[in-house]
Amino acid sequence: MRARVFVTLKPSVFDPQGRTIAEALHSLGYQNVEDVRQGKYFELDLATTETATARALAAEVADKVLANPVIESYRIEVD
Amino acid sequence: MRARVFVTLKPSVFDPQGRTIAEALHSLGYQNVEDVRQGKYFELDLATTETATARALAAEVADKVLANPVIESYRIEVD
Amino acid sequence: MRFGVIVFPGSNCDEDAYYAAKDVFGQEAEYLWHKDTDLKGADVLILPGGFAHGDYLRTGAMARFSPIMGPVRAFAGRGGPVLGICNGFQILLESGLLPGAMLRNRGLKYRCEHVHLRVEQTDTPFTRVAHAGQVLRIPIGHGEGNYFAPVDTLKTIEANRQVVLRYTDPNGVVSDEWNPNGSVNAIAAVCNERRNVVGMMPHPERACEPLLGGVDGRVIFESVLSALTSGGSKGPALQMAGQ
Amino acid sequence: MIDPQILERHGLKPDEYDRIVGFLGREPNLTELGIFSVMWSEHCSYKSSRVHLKTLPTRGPQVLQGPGENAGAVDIGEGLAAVFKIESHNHPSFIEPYQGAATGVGGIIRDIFTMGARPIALLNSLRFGAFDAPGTRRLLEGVVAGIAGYGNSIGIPTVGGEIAFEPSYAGNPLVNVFCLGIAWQADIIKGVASGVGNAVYYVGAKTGRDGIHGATMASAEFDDKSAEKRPAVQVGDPFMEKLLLEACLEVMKTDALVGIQDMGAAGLTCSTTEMGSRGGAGIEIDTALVPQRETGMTPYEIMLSESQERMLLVVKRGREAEVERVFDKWDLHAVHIGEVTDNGLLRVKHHGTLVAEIPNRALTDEAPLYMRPMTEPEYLADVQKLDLDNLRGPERPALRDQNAALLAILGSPTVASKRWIYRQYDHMVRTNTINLPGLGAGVVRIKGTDRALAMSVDGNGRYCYLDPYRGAMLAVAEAARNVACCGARPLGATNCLNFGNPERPAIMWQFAKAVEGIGAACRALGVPITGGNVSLYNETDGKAIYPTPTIGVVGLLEHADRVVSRRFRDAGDAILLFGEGRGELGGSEYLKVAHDFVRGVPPALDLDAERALQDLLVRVADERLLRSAHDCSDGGIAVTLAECCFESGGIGAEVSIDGVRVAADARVNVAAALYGESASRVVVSVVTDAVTTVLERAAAANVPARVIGQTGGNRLRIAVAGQIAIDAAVDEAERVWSSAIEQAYAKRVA
Ligand SMILES: Nc1ncnc2c1ncn2[C@@H]1O[C@H](COP(=O)(O)OP(=O)(O)O)[C@@H](O)[C@H]1O
Ligand SMILES: [Mg+2]
Repeated sequence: MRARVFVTLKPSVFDPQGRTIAEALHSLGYQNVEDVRQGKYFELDLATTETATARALAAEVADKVLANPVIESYRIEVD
Repeated sequence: MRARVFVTLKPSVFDPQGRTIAEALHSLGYQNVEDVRQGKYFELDLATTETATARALAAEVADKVLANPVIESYRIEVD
Repeated sequence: MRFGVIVFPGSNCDEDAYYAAKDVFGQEAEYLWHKDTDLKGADVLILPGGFAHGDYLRTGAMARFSPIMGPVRAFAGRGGPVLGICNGFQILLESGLLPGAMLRNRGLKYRCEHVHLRVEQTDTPFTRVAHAGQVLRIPIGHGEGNYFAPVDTLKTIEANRQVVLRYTDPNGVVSDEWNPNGSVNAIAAVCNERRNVVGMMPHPERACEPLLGGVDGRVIFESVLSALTSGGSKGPALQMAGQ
Repeated sequence: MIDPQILERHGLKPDEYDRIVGFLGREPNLTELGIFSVMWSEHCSYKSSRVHLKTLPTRGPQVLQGPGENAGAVDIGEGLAAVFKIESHNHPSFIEPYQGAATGVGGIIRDIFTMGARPIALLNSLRFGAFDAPGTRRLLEGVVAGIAGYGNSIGIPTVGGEIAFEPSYAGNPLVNVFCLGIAWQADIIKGVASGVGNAVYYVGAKTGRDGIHGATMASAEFDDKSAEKRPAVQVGDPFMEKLLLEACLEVMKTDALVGIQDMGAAGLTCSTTEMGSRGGAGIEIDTALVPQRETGMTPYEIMLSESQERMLLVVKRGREAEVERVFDKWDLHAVHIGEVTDNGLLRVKHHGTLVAEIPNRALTDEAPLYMRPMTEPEYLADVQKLDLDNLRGPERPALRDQNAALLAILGSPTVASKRWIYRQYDHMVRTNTINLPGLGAGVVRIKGTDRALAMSVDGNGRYCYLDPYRGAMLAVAEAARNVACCGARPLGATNCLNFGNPERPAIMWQFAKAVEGIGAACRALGVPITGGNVSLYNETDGKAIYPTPTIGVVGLLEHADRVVSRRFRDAGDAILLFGEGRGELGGSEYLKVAHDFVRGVPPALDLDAERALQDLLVRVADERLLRSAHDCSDGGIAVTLAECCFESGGIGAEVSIDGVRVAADARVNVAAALYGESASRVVVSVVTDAVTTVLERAAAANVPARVIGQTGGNRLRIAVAGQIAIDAAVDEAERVWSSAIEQAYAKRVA
């Protein structure tokens, strides 16, 4: 089973990468891209066929290793 | 309107970060996480209300800037 | 001879390349601001190391859009010698002036240290006074120097002899242990098909004076000086330079 | 409206509040209270430490700028100045190791280029809990990556540093970062605001709600509840800072600036009041004009935000366009947010409405000052007792043999090679580094001259725990000695004082003693203090760290090519010892490794002898008489000799040293001779032809010196009082030393 974990900076945390990318896009003429925030994306292959187990495992791993709870939050999708 | 762009390394490209995380998880006892691949995740705020326009714009930006076609592929979601 | 050193926002080895050209080798040198489009009569272009645009997004990803890159492309197209060092190499890859791409070092950490490099090709303007098989000791300093190319591309560049330097042990033998970043085929430097554009991860400008602990980087600069002087008129003559 | 709870949240005491009311002649509003709270926090006001700091020597013919500015400066000849300072980022690094350390580096770099200097070198001094304790690795990896991430990106080499591990730092790691820059003396620019009507400009990153109350946090102990109080972490943006650095240095060339200051702790508040106060002027700004990253920010938040990578400039009237043009070139936008006034007030408006009005001097010169009570800590008498005849067992049995003991010390994380760390730092960018990290003090040449600067940061928490006065003196001596070992004459010092809660008399005593010790050593060694930083409240759950003053010393080499490093150069050279060993084991690495305790008194220090030694080193290096020099510190002469052999291509040594008698047990005596940490000792190697001259120079300088052996072979053999005590293969010893840290971290973790 595959779980996808999206890790993003908490909204209150400044994202210099996103800002720099947005500015670069503006200077390339993409004024319509108003803002960019950058995060991390993980695909986990899990040895389980249960959605609930997969979700719980992904959450545990995200808590422990994938996300830094001080500045980041995460979201999980399982298919 | 918001578009989300997921950039991942192509399957043929070795992913040192994903591999390291997988190894770390194994050493922490998470044998059930068989494999990890790491990618990037972007949230774009777009000055448009049309899904199709948003998608096209995000695709253009991803093609041109957000992903390097030599090693990466991308996927777009618009809500 | 006039060196043009391109300065992107976030370049940080621009002064080092300029100093090597001007003070160590006594050549003329000019900084070329990334927003300009005038190469100020440069005979050779250096894209220096650093973190252009902070290396945010991907190394070199945004620098390739700088206005100066149009003239750089044209210069390269005329056969002018272009050297990308470290971040400059990454920019050349992102711009498509060189084949392949960079991944993070397989150890995931930035590494700054001296490495050993074997000269593979001496028919580029930046290696023409080196000997094939010569082992150079030059520092690296990068977090993303893990060179990658898709299988077909790799075949092509090997077949075309586009690999200019490889990481080796002190005796010039390739081995995984002496590959600092996991680069495929231990590739440390490549050139384009025409051989006038070279990208290298190691920093030759950091190894040009005995006081800095080594002078093996001089051969890179001496090569291009030799290429340009013996070639007489620039461009095409350069292609014939070397063996 | 201001109730006791609000006061407490602002870290203000009731009597301090009364003083505020006294200064204003009325109750403050919340914005004003916030401004007072950050300016009167320990971090900004130095209210507990200032009375002691005033006793430090700060003058000397070489001193161009002493404490009080953004950084100190010393004369290095040819019209040039070395501008340098050290700063702590302990608390932020504990909360978020990567960003905490990164923003620490960003902050100290701003302090340097603010003075008009081009930053050219970084150092760091780190302390963590026990190496193998849970949690140490995460902190260490994060901190090192953060320092690397910021320094590498901005392109300033990290040329050295130090790191130690002790359980006392487990809940409170120390991250002290040092930066040095070069400026033309004539171009040094200060953080002053003057000239009524001159424009006040804001430039750099936009202001967000980051680190609001960061300065007050840095002055409060951690406890269980502080997890909730933790403010939004500041994220460093080295790319923005690189642009700021280049743009500011370019603007400074125009002479359109009156003054400039970075926004560090207490952000806009601190920079406006300090600049106004130094210039004897006032500043008036409108917070609505400040570029903001978030919506709905109040003047309170804008004034207290600690968003990184921001600068405040005072621009000469009529020169505004010139300044704006330079910033535009770098894609930065300088924003005119206010004016200099002559009323000595900090006046803050928001959309034109006055929201705060405070006399500058109430926030700076007249901030509270405390002579806090001090008492000698109770633990001292006990821990200073060290009975070498009854060493508390069980001694680790493997160490009964001196070879094994040496290898164990070489593999201890405090002594082992730090390559795994400094390899992550770009230490060569700018092509000036002529003594790479790991070879002694960091040395960078100054292009365009023959000169070079050597710099070292040192501190020893164990020594200071056992005797803060002597421990602090030893730290100054070691830093200056490391610099002198490269052949550089020590010129000036900066200090970072990391201590626990000053409201506790025992901590305050440690603090005062350490400052006394620093003062005594700096005076005797001719290295005035030009600046520094105090970090108090380094405690977790009421347990303080070891008192840890960190000293950075900067020295000048007149001829860069005469630089000396620690490595032996050739077989057949004579090995000399300057100074004498007395078998002092108090607080030593040996006791820690072999017996796992920290006891006794630190080694004695004769400051005159130390000065003579350093003068001698500089002289003989300048005469090109030295092939290598390395001081004896952690692990004593045995470790020093081993380190001289390492990374030298495998050159060994055959050495004979005197015995000492400190205990009844002969084995303890041998250990004391080998691993005792007596101060003021340096091992040098010289070509045999030069031995007589070097001994003559030493005699003339009154420095005990003698030949103790010779380089050669591939083994390190040390005889003590005629008996072979150590006989180890250099390559094996080097493997232990060079791989100890690397191996522990070999298994990769995300
Ligand atoms: N945190 C660090 N960052 C960079 N270099 C370091 C660090 N820790 C130690 N080093 C380097 O390792 C070498 C040995 O450090 P140390 O044992 O403190 O030396 P010494 O005993 O001579 O003061 C020095 O050259 C120092 O610069
Ligand atoms: Mg030390």
